[in-house]
Amino acid sequence: MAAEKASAAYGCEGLPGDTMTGPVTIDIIKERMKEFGLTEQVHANRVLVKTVPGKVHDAIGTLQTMLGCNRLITISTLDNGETFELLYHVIGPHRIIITLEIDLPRSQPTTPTVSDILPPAGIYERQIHDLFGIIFEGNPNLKKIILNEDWPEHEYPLRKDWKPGPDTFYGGIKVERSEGN
Amino acid sequence: MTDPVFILLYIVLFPGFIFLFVYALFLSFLDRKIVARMQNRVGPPFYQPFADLVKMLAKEVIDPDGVDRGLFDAIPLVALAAVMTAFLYVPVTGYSPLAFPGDLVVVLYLMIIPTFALFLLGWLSRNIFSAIGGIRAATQMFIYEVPFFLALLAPAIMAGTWSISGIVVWQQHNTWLVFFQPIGFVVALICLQAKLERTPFDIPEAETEIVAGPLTELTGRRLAIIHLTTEISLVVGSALIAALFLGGPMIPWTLSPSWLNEVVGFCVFLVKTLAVLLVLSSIKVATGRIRIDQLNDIGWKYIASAALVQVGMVLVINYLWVTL
Amino acid sequence: MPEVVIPIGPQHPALKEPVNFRIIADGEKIVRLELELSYTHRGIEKAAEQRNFIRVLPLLERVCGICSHSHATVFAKGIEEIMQLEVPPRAQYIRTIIAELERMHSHLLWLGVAAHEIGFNTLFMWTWRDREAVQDTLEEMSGNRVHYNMNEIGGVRCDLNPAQVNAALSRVPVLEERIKKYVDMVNDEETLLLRFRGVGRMSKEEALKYGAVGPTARASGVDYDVRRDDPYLAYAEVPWDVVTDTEGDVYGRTRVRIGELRESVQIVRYCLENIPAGPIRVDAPKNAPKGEILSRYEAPRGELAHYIRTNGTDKVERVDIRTPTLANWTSVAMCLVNQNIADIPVIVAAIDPCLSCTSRLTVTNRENRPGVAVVRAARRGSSLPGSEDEEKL
Amino acid sequence: MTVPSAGLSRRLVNWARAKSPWITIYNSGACNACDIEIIACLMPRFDIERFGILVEGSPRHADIMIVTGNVTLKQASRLRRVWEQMPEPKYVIAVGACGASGGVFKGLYHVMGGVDGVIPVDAYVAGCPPRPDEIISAVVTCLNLLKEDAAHGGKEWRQKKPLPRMDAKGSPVIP
Repeated sequence: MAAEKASAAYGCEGLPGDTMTGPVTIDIIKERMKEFGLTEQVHANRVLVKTVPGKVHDAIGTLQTMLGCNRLITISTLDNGETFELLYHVIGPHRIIITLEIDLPRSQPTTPTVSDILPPAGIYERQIHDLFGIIFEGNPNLKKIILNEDWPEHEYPLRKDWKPGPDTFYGGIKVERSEGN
Repeated sequence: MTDPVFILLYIVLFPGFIFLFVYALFLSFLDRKIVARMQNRVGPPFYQPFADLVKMLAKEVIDPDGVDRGLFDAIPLVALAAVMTAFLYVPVTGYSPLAFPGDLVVVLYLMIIPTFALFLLGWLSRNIFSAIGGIRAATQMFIYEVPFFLALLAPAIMAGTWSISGIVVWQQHNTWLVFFQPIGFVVALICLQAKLERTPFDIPEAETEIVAGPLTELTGRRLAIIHLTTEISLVVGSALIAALFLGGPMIPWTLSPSWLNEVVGFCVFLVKTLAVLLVLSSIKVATGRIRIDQLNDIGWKYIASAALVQVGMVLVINYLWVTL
Repeated sequence: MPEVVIPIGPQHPALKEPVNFRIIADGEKIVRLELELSYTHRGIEKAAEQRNFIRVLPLLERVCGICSHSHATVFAKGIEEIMQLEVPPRAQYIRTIIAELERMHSHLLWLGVAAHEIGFNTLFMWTWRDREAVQDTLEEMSGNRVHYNMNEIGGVRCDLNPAQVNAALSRVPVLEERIKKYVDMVNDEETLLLRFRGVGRMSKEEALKYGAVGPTARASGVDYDVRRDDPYLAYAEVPWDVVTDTEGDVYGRTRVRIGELRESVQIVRYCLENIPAGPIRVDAPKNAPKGEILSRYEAPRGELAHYIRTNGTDKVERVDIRTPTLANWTSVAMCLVNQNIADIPVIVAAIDPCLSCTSRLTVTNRENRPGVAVVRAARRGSSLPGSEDEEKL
Repeated sequence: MTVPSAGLSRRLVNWARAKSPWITIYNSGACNACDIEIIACLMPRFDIERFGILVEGSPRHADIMIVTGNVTLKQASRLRRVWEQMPEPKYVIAVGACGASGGVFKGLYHVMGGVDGVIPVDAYVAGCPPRPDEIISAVVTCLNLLKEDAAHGGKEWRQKKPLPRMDAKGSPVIP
């Protein structure tokens, strides 16, 4: 592993030989990420790692330092009935997508934030909180952003069991004449 | 020449308000048409500025609450009056009968009032965009006023008189002043473009940054009068530069019937102001808007120093002229 | 001058789409910025779960008007991969042609709007006039100027007859010559350089750290393009190369986009000349097998990612759309600090925000020292004053 | 409404209003396809300045407001406020299928549907997105409406009478 480049957390240079057969290959990734959970190759250039919410933060830390991943593509979220599924897709110059998958119980959907080491994650976490109600501890600015100001609290539209209530008022216009400024 | 009826007719009818009003609308149409044709668009019909003016006059007037209505109405009118009186001293046919030694300085000061009007309007309408627009109008004025004065005072120094008609008469005996003072001519054109807030310098009402600058809250007749003031100051500015640098309405040879002189002089005046307008419009098409701090650097570093160099050269030429 | 809060609200001439900036400025310098988007959030993902594969494509195309083909193609490509469908090569070539034509009309549109932001209306008029040639080609091929509706699960809806191919080929040289004119116009037009050079500069490390994508990142030297790294459609066979730049400021982004314009013209010319014969569609089964895919696509503004999960029915269980503009918002908020108010429209236009794509929102409080501020502010953002009182516009 | 009553000046004002309609564009949650089609109208190919139409930044200067897109919940109050800021002889054109009824986004949880739910609309343009020349013809129909309104003194004559109530059998109840 000495050959593994231990580059700085951010801004690692393009790896020599950017094709997939560069020094960082799928089995190196699999072997490195074994400690975080079950890893399997789901696609030609995608590795799926099932982990536990607690380990996500240092899993991403390892990815950034050891495996030279410097970009978070997105955080996808799924509602499969009794659990929420969060997938962190991370990629680097080695062009292999590493997906960290965690399951959160529906009753208590909280997970530590990763926005301190991956700044763009702050955006995705706020969006997921708004639409799914998953709470990210440590996210500095976790307040309502997507839906409009007078959208009722604790109404999370993208959950499977959410139906727009007929009587609740979701904002928009009450037809009273608001004074022109 | 000084009987009151003729003076009255001079002020009201011909080279006075009616002609100025029509010529301002025509020049505004020509400006928009030139710009459109250069961007190979078709451009508005000839009556467009008149239609805009009448439509704006008939629009509802909205006063933002907490704004002094009287002042909001008065400022555009004061600006319009100032610019219209400035035109009376600019010679249109031959020399203007109202000329007196020193009317060049009067015209220059009357031309500043519209910029003050913009600043006050921006400050009065309690909208953040117009406040910023007003401040920008004021800062821009300090940048281009000094070079503008210097560039326009150099011809007076050379001609030895402070009246515009006197300079025009002097130019009739000698050649046009533009050959003596090319730098002054260029500086005057640039500063006029800045005074009229046209594209390279339309920082106060930068349409994409601060909505419409000081004019954001104006509606109805106030907006109409401010637009009319801008168009008229375009006419007055280009007529001033035509008179001071391009020889004004004078023609070198004198024709037999005396009234023919006036008519040909008037046509020469039209041609020269249109030439100046063509230059201003092509500047407007060819450039984008620069920032207020960039204008500050360019204004003081290049334009002001160019004007100083020009005045220096004029003094040297005067000294040589007198001694030879 | 005391700190002034300037709301550049949803209705503003500079912004072609509704975004709300609350700029805290000191004189003309920006100190802090609060950005609020998602005025165009419509809840498309919820609706996509109730529509079968035939009806979901028109909905996904209307996520954004300028990159409509991108959303449809990335979704169709993902579903085809889950179904293991073998899309005929002719369909792939037609999709590539439409994709590159869309990139051309999007970049030309951007070049015009960026020039309009600094008041240079002549370039605005000229670029949009030449964009009409691209629009005519698209209209001939697909019947509509903006939403082309070319995609279908398993191939393309309508074929290209030789007349359309020749008409398109005849317009390519005209476009090439016009693009050359824009290159030297951007390089030596004085006021354009004054307003673009050195504005909103972003180094390569910052671009990587803030997750910038597309031309914004490539202008800072990040060599990252999904068409080459994860080739899809017909990009593997077409000879083209990624355009990068080291400037990192608005001027660099302009040069990258014009370079990409030139590349797109070459790709379209190559695809049109040797488009393979054969069928344009293979009929897809009604239901997709259970599976999930992260389908990625290089939209005109950057990398677009759809995470699709199917559950064996004819409807998709979940489609998670991450649009390129959403990834660029952090970097634009960072670039804006310490700039002039007059530069806001230029910097925001530099990432070519497509707000209808970004039905997400981000409030990024930045202290006036951009570098460290991001991390520190991220930790104690909520305690900053002014972010609580979401007073109405 | 400061429309003078005398014959000649009223005709002059109507002529001026028809000859110089200034528009302002408001995107109330659209997919911005309609927006780029409206801006395409400004361009050399469709050039609307030959009709005297100018695009104005501030709603205070505009006569016709062109609203694109369905009204999302967040945009509704802002759309209403911008509409109220416009000086009096004002008209609204709702562009595209979204403007008319919410289009493909009708029924989504964050969407309020067509523009007429929030502000009174005078002209609709069909199409998704409508072609630039269709948008120009919409502005021209708006000008014809303006002329007829001037003739009838204001917009009241055009307000549609409410539909008669239907009784159980479905025949209208005549009050």
